[in-house]
Amino acid sequence: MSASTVTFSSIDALHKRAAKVKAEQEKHSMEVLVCAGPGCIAQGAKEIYQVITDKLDEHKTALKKKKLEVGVQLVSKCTGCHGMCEAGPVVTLEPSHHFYTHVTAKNAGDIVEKAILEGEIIEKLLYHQEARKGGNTVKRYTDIPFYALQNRIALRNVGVVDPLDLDDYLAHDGFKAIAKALTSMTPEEVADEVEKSGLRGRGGAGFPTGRKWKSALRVKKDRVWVICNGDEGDPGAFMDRAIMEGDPYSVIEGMLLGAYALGATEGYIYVRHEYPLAVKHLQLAIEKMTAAGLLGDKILGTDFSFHLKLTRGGGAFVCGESSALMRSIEGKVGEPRAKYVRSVEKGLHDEPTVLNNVETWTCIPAIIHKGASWFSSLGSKTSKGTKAFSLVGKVKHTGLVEVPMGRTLREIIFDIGGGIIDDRPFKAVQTGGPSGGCLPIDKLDLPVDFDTLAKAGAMMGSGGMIVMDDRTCMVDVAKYFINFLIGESCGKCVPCREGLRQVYDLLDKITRGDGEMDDIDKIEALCHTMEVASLCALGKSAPYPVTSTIQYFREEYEEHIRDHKCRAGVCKPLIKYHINKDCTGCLVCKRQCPVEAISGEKKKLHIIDQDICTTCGICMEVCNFDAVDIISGGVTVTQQLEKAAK
Amino acid sequence: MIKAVEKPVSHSEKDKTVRITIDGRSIDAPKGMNLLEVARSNGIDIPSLCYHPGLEAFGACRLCVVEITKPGWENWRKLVTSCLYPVEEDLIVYTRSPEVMENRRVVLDLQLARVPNSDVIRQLAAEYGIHDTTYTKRKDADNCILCGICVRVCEAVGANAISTLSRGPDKYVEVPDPEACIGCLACAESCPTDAIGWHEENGIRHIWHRDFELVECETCGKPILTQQQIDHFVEKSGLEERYFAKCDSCRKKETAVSISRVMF
Amino acid sequence: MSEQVAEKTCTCAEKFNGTLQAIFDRYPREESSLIMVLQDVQEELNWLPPEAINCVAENLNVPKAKVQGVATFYRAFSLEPRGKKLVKVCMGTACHVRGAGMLVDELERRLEVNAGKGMSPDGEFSLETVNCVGACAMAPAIVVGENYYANMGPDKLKRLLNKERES
Amino acid sequence: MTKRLIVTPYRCTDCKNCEVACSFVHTSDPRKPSLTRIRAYTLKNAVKTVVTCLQCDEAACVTVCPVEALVRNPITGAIERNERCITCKMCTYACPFGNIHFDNSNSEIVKCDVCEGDPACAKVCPTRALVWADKPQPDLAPDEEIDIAPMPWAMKMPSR
Repeated sequence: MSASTVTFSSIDALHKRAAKVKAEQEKHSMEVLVCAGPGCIAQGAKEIYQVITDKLDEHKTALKKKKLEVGVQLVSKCTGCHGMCEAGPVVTLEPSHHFYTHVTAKNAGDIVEKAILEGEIIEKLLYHQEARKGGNTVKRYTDIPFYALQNRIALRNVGVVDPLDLDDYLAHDGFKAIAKALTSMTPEEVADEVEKSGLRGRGGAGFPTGRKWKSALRVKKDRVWVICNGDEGDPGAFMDRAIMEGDPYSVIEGMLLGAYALGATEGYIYVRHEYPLAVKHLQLAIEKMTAAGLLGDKILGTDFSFHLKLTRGGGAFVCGESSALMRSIEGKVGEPRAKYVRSVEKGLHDEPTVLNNVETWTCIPAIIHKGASWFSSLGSKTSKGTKAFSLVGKVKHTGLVEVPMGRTLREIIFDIGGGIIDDRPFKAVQTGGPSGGCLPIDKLDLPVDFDTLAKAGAMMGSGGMIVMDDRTCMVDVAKYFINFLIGESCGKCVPCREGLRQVYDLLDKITRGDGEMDDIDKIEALCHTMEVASLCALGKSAPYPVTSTIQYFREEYEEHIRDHKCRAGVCKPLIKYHINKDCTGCLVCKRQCPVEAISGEKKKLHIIDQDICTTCGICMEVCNFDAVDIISGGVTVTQQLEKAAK
Repeated sequence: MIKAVEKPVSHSEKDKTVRITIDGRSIDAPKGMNLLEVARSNGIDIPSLCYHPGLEAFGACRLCVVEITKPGWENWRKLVTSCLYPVEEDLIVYTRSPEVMENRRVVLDLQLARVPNSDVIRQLAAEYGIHDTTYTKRKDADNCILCGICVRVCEAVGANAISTLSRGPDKYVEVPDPEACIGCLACAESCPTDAIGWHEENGIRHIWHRDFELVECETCGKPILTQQQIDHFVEKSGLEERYFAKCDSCRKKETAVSISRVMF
Repeated sequence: MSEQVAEKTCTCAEKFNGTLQAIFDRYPREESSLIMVLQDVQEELNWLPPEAINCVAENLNVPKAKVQGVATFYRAFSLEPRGKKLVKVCMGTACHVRGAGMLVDELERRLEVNAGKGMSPDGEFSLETVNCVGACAMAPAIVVGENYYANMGPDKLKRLLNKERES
Repeated sequence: MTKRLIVTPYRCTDCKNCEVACSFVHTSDPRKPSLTRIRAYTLKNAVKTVVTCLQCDEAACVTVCPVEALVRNPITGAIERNERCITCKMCTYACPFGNIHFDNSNSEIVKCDVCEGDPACAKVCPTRALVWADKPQPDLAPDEEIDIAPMPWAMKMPSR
């Protein structure tokens, strides 16, 4: 579909265009959606798109004969959200919801010639329920539990609309909310509606969005800024990335509504530079909207003006913290400020500023369009609506999951996510990124919303959900997060800068087997000071991964210290690799060993020289016969885990 | 032009004082003034290492953290940074509660691990009962506690030569562009832990990897300041260069001479 | 005063054949453009040489010390030359639990370079660890240039590097 | 402000009592006359006089201070250095009369603050060459028109 070059001089003109585009699209009896996520692109999605377009052209007459009007779109559907990146490139047929995986340039033609023209189902390209084991095939993606159990609001357009095509967005009810606000709502009414919806900020702390807006309205000001926080830095979270890449117009429409409600004329979108595609799509969206009269002066012929700029982040996790983000937009080092004077009073350039994250902004158009009561009918008592999570780690179906608040962890991980890879035992789920905590198995029935997670010592955060199995060492996980935070701490305040360094030292000591029992107390005391006395949210929440693992997995810490044992076989100084009797003498490990620590001859048991071995684990990785064991604390970890798993 | 008068305060603003309680004492303070200043001007000591009254509050050292609550919320207590916290009506403040003292101890312990050789920090830590750090001492430790005072002072002077580089535990203070330094020593003199080394010898001042030749007083020949300082001050103040030709003692004597000339 | 400085002709831009001038023209010459400008300069030159940093400082009228502070604070900037291709190993949590650490060790060994420092002896590669490229579903992931490699293992690295060397 | 330090040079005997008193009050170490805010001189022509800060109306020191550390005390009329000072020493160079000094040993700016409205120098002056008085008193000066003396600083004697 060609890009819109029309400039809408009035709201009527916008409605007319939307109706026209919709009518045109409805003529299509079929849509072919080719995934354009980085995974699929890397595996040749663009080529496939070309093949399908060419094939459709080639069979023009045949299609006409069958009265088939086919549209093709390259959509950012996958971006991890289907969790099918490994099954990519992915092609979806609409409206039949037929879903083909592992498409190649060679068999892409089949989709046109067989699936479209003949109406056949291409069996060999179907999705396998148990992806890695063969198992049942599924024809429609809507039948995959991963999708069937979801309720998508923030992700409503991701993978559905063409992120580069303004017309396509229009055809999917795009800009209806802003048109409604501009024609029939006062700014206060927009803010009221958002407040009534019960929407809470999706960025982490869950502050009620409507209340934030209302307090900004009460501040006397000459100018107010509206900012979208797209600096999604939590490792393991990519909801915002998917939205910015797949549905940039919704984000901007949300900001338009916010600007209208707050009387803002200028705004920023701050995007991580690690997301080049998101930057590109948002930039294009801004350009197209400006050309169409949806951004800039006198939007849609009304007196409402709003100018939007995009800034790329410089690669600092701490800039996800709002005050640091604002410093970064000002071109400064991203050091946070204390928030005793709220940013709605003194934010960007010391002027009143309303900042919300990508997911929050995306929800706004839906709320205005469908009404606050529709939104608040979903979710739990204190947390309304839905929340997108990125379900990753050792779970079968990884990807983006959006469910109403209040669903349990079990539903998300086992019903939607399909459980743990290889059906291993579940050990913990880490929510809320580096600021969150690890929850053990007995918290699985916890309903997920802002308050229950916080009570359990974890955190909603931006919505990362990392599933861990029995082969994950919790001390190592704590160490990983502290290490991450050391790299990301801005270094301004003492508890965070010095405290993290010391906590890491202590954790490292424990994972080396040199720990002492009172190190755990030392860590806890340090964590307490960091939590209460750090300057910003990063420092205050930095100890959660440690405190939660100590709270729920204390015995694992003690094992490391007392028995010099890592029960998951992860902590390198505490483990040894050993080749057992199952060795067939195939020489694969010997060849792969980077330090030549393995000796042995063909068809003879190989031996690892422990003095040379660097415990890199490659031998275990490459062994096809499960003949490499990990030994820790005098116990064969691998066997013990298998036993426990059974 | 004249700054030396009290900042104009309108009557309505003047009335905006708030009554707060610090450690059980009832205190009237101008609304919006920071808690640290209110406490200190009332003789209540709150330790701090990064606060400087002439500079924008920074909030990095975390020593000035105090506990606050409000009447009727007694179960709710929160640690806040007193150098940044604007006072408000009815605030109840504890500057030496167990939580505050514990926090100060841990923070000083951490500082001591960072700068084990600093006398200032050793002394301060000793006041809180810490004579040796419980944590791992930093290797090759200098005395810098990253309080940021030097950076802010240099900014106030207008030279903007000092900056913190890198981030997290690797953060350090540096003059990345020695050319910008005017050698005024304000940073070194404001440093609470004397971490910025400098020395003067034979009319040469050495600071931040750079030698500055000192301009001598045209009357007595005493080295007074650097040419870079003169250039900077001339540009900033609009004063003529001749202002800087003599040392203050010689100028004072000159004043005496002119007085005598006028009078006799 | 600020206008005066802005009008000053840039003496350092010549070294870069006017490429930096084009970048400065894209943004308002003020402090808030700093990070964007540095990013564009780095894109142009592959790293931030000291002369370029001075040039940016002069043209945006920001003290050099501040530009240095910003350039060293943000991870996106490299103050030393980098190899032709940048190998980014995702260290996101999902990748970590699926063994990204092993990949870094192995890459450091194979490329003879430390992560985040310098480049391989042949000047082909620089190695960097990044915090989540948002490809968690493909964990552990490696990005070389613009190519994403999913489900990596230490044993697959040799082939990957050979492929990247050739292309 | 009503009072000011009034210097009547011809009465000065260069006895240095004022210097001692000043350093005693401010440093409790009278052995450091170089750091006194006030100095007595015997000039080449045997004229004796004291020089101390004039608390100028439009004071150069105040103008150049980057952090508003020099502020006039509304009660005493003196320009006082407060704790905002960052020791950049701009004021010491800016004062045309050489009346602000830097104390190296304590790293601080030294300046006359009229002892919070009770200047010790005036109290100890045996010849009334220094007086802390309401206004120029006719019997003190041969030419009582001190205000019209052809010296810029004299004309800018504090008036508030």
